[in-house]
Amino acid sequence: MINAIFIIVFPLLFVGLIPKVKAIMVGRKGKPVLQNLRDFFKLLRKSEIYSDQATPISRYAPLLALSATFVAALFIPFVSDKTLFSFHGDYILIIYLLSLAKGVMALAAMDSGSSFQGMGTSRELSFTAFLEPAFFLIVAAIIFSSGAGSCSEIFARQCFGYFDVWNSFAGLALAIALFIMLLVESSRVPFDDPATHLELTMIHEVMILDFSGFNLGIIHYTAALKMFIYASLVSHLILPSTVAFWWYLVLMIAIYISIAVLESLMARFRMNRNLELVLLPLCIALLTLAVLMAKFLGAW
Amino acid sequence: MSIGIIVLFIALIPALWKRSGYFVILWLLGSAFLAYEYMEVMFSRAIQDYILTMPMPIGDVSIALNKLSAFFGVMFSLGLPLGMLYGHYYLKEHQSPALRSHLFWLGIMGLSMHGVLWIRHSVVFLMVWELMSLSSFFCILFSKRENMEAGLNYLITMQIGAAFLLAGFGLVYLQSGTFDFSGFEQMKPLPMYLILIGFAFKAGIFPVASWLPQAHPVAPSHVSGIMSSMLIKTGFYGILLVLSLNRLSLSEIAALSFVFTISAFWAVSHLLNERNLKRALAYSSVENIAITGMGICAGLLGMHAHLPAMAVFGFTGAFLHIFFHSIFKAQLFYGSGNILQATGTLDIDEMGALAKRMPYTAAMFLIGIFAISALPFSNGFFSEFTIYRSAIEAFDAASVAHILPSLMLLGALAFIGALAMIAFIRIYALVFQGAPRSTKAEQASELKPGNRLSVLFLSLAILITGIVPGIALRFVKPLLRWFDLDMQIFAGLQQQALQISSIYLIVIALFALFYVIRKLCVREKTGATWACAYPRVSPKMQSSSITYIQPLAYFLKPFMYKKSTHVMAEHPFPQKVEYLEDHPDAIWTLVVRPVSRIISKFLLFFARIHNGKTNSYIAWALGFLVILLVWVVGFR
Amino acid sequence: MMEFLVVVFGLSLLWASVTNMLGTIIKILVFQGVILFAITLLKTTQLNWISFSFIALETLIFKAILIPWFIDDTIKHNRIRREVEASVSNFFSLALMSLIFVLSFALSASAPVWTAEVSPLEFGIAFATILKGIFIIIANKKLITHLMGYLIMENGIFLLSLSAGSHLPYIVSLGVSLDLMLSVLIAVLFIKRIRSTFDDAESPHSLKEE
Amino acid sequence: MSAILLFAYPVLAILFCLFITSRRRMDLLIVLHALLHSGLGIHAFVNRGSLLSMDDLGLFIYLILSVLYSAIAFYRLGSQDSSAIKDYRIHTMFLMIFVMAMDGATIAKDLGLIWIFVEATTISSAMLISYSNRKSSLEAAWKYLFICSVGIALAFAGILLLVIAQAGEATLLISRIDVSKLSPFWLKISFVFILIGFGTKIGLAPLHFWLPDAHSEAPAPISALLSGALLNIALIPILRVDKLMQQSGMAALAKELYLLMGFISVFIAAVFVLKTKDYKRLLAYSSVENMGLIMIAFGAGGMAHYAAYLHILGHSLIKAAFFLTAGNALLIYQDKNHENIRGMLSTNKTSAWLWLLSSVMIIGLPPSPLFTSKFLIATALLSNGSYLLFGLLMLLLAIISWGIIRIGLSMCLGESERKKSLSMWVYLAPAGLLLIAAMIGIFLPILD
Repeated sequence: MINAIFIIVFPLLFVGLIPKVKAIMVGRKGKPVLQNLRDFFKLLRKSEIYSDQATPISRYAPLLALSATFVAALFIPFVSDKTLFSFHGDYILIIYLLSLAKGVMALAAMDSGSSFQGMGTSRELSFTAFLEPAFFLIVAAIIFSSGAGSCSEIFARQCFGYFDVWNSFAGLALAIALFIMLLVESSRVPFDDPATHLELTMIHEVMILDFSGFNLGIIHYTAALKMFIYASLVSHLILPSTVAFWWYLVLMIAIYISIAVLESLMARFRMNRNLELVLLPLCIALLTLAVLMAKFLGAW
Repeated sequence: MSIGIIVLFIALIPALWKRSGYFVILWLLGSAFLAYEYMEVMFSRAIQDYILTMPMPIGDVSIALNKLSAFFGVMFSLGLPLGMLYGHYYLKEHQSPALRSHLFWLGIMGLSMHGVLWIRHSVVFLMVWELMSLSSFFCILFSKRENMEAGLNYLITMQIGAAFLLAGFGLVYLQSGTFDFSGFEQMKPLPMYLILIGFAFKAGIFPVASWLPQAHPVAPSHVSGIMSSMLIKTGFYGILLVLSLNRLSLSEIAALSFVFTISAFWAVSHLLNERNLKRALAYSSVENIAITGMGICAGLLGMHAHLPAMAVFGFTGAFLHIFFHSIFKAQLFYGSGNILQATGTLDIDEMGALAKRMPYTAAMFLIGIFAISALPFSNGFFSEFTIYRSAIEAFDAASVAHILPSLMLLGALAFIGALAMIAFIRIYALVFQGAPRSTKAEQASELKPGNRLSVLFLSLAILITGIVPGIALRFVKPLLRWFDLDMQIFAGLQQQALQISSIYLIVIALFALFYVIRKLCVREKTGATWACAYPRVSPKMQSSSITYIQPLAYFLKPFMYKKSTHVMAEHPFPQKVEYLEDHPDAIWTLVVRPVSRIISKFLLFFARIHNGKTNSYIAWALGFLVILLVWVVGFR
Repeated sequence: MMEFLVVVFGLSLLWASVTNMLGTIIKILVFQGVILFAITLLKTTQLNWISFSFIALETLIFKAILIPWFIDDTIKHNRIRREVEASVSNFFSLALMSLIFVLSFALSASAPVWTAEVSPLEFGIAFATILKGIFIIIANKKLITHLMGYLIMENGIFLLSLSAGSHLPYIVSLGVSLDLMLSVLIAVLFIKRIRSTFDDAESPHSLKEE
Repeated sequence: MSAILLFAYPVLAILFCLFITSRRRMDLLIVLHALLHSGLGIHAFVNRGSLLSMDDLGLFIYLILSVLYSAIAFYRLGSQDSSAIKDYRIHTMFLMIFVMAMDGATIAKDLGLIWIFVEATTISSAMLISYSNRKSSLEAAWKYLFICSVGIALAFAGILLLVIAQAGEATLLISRIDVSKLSPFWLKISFVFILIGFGTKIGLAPLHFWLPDAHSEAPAPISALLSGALLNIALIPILRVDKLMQQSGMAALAKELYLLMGFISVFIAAVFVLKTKDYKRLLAYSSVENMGLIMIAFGAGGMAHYAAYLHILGHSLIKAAFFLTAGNALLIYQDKNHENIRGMLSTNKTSAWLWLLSSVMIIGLPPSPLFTSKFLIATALLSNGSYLLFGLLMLLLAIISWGIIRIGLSMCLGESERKKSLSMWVYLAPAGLLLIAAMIGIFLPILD
């Protein structure tokens, strides 16, 4: 139950950290951490405006996306390992719930019929084409090495003991892969710059260009929640299983800070370079699987 | 059995008097009887057997039902009447002189599809099999000249497929001594491969599936709906029949899964680039058959590696996917039939904003899209969920030889699932959303309720079996017992189905909650689409079918056979600058057509011998006489 | 005496392959008819002479007199040019004739057993005549020469039937000769109708796969 | 007694024909002859062997002939004919002579007699072919007569060689030839000559050149009779001599020759099905192909023996129906080139559907018996272990079916505003034949 409360409050809070750290890196004061929360509640009260070509999809898609992501989040271990639901093979449901959210958002974006949304959606979807299999293979690699069943067992800390060198190697590699997926999914710098205002270069932002008011707030919260999910998966992979829960909080903050540092140091890549890089998590997962397979055969 | 079949035969009479209404009613009645019969065989009593004696070389023909054919039988007896119902309304729009013959052949096609399931004797089976191809050929034709080319290709491909089957059955007869299907037990590899290839022709698997994307777009919608949801399954029924009676070695299973993977990739890459709505759906049929095949391979791997869990999940996933695919594919085809009637075109680039003009069809098409891209809430999701589970179960297998193919299956399935989702989101977005791209799309209007009836039934079926997959599982249960698989694991799966349904309920509850909140505290305004610094968004500015897929195509290009013609601007005032890109079916343009051209050129080389001069004819006779004499006297 | 007649019959074949005038071929046909009449007479001494005498008489009338006269009349009537435009030179047809002789005698020599009736010489010559008849048809384009080649083949077959079927059932031999004559009559009848529709003497070759 | 009746009626009818002037009455004569013919056939079938002293093979071919002849007779009632009464009279007389000759060939036991009757059929059918005395039909008739006479002469040489082969008391009555004394060498040569001779009459490959011209120039009912019945008649002597070859232990050689000629004719048919523009020639080439298939069936032996007889039955019925429908098409369009015929479905729906159905049944799709025979031939080929031949056969059959269906479809589909209806008989005859063929295809009869 603690997880449920945890995911309602903290995502927007943690997202607020990034602009703050970027500003400090540059020597500016930056907007307050709680600003995102305030914007969220302000947006909920505002009225909405829709294009005359829009169909009901664009009105209800963000709601469905949020509920799907929220239910997916309930499966994932955040602070405590005991998740609200968990059954054998629930990671498939999680992945598909996330892709349902993304799919519905893509449809909603195409509703207004402006060319920006079309461009943004096609780029976003071409990313998912490589991320979904990557997620599956990452989960497969973990199962192959530790043999756990449901999602909470997989990502729960006790899977990776540091004393076994192979498990730790696999854990680290997959953590990096998941981190890259985090950057892509939440459209952070190397792949997409959230702060840009030139529609031609946006990917995720342009999809939500046409939303306003209540729906815009919902979308912001969903994006933050998704980022929060990936971050917690990464942290669970890195942390050894016997550590107390506050280490988990420290690591989460460290991840968000590292994203901010990364953003301020690197510029974004060219559009088709992005596509090549999106293959990275897929390759890492395959590499780890190959290594584990070789170990299984007793090569080392 | 007899009542159902007799009623269906009687249904042919109104067909000959152009009474399509009575035709549909009789078909409903007949199918109900047959469904009862199939259900009975599925759930309770043993196989019920008739013997039909035929003259000497053919011997006695046994007509019987086993659990597998009963499963397909139930599917046909549910799907066919719906198809006929849709056809009835569809044909009311298309007043064509060939109505009487079309209904007649439609009836024959349905009957032969049921017949294929009953007969257990290879000669008579092949006879009904070819009758099915013949009747579907005439249905596709629908006495229209433009369908001639596709229809002809379809018939000849089926003829070649039947030749493979012929060879396979002949060899089995020689090996086992009887034409009966009981001879299928331990087939030698060669006949088994031939029979599998023969069935692959009809099932639409990669190297031999190029007839499918040609035949479906031209066929009338109800025929293409029936064909791609049920006729293809007869091919798969044959494959399953052979696989269930024989033990495959590991390398054979690996090869089979490789073929299915290639078939899926080929289909998806074409699906992404397709502009014709029905051809896209045809490619997606090939892809879904490939996914079912992957499920079967996973099941077989499980059996081979003695992993009961993997086997149970694999086969359940495959059977579920067959059943669900026939539901949502038929729904999508009838939906596209409605679109064709409303707009008069199937080209995606000429459509747009149909959701505003055809709200019902748009909603139902959305449900179909959910199902085919296996998103939650749809039945497609649960079958792929089970197949994923079986692929991952392989990890605690003993030897790597089992893990590698299942890994390949897992990766391929994930990749294809993602691409399929993208393709169908693209199709939905281009067809239903944005601004109308052509006058046809502009004047489109919703059809009479009759046309939407069967689409509505199928959409409800998708949602029900999607949200509560337990129903379908109970339906598949006897089939698994027939494959003698472990039932506790199956019970575990049923348990998980309940859990998934409960999670769906939670998501729906949340959605309802947010919906209510939004209803209360949000005021809505509508205005023009936001255009960044230009006056008005014109339909031309929307992303077309090619630009939508351009970033992804960057990766698929090397695998795709592209034929592009472009006219460059030579001098400063160019008249015409044009770039046309087309992705024709690689197998058809690079393999089948050149080979047939070479064969006909070789044959026509001999056409000169008929030169009209009598003495050259006599010269041939004399030459042949001398050759034979020398051969007979000299060498014998 | 029989062997002498058969050898002369063979010679007439050689003569046929040398000439390139229609008239001489008709003379050869008459000559062969007379020889066949003589051979049949010789054969009748062994068996009941009524049946064979009837056949001898019929050969004389048809083969020696009626048919050659008929062909001669057609040639004169239709003003066909006299030469035989063979598509192969005389030398080549002579060489081929000798090859045919070699082939037929090789065939008759390789036969393991010989019944009393058939002598290798008769069989060889008869077989050579058949092949020569067919070869004449092949070599020439004109309609009339086709017919003559056919007649020479008929003579060869008749010679074979004489040597082989000396005790052939009576009806069959009668039927055979009747049939041959009937077919030749119909053929000549046809030529008259064809002559009226086609102007040239060429055998028609319009029916071909263009 | 009934043999005399069988021959007496036509002779009387011919004499009577000389005095009739109306076309209708001549047709009635033909119909009567056909009814008598089939009546005797059924009578002979009922009490086997007592009447007409025919053995099973002869009776089988006789029954096919009677079915076809009655169909032709009814068909002629419907077809309007514009030629002079004198030509029509000759045509009817020769038709009766033609059928009489064919009956003789089925009844005769003596090889010599069979040879005479086959020769008579050639002569009478030559006159029938040149009935419409256009330039091309005259030429076709001449070629037919000439090539077949050469063939028949060779066949007679074969018969003579058969006599030479029997050392002692030589007889041509098949049943009484004692096989022990036959010298193998002469038997082989005589078999080659007989195969070549009667092969020309059947239209097997290297000797088939007369068949397309003759069958496409002859009027529809005649070409139906030629294709349906005459080709089987020419098959009888070969089958009788084949029995001899089997008894004298040279069955393997005979089978090889059948396979050779069968495959060449299927190959040639495949070549010209792609090439020809005229749809009647297309049907003639499909006859060459089916005769080739029958020879392959005899060559494959074993189970294919039953398939061969089934194929003969199926092919004659369907091919006759096909030619009659081609006649209908010719009546409607007066044009033989299939490229400028379109939209027969809208012009004359019944004959279009007859055309499509017969083209589908001739390539051996289920309702037709040819499907089962194709299956059994394939299994027999496989049992002989000749996989390559099987593959080649399937490829050629696919090409031929592609050619036939392509032309069949291109004639029927498309729209054309002309509407033309023909008399009822013209549909009844082919429809009846197709119905019988479909019945046979479904309830496969017991053939010996």
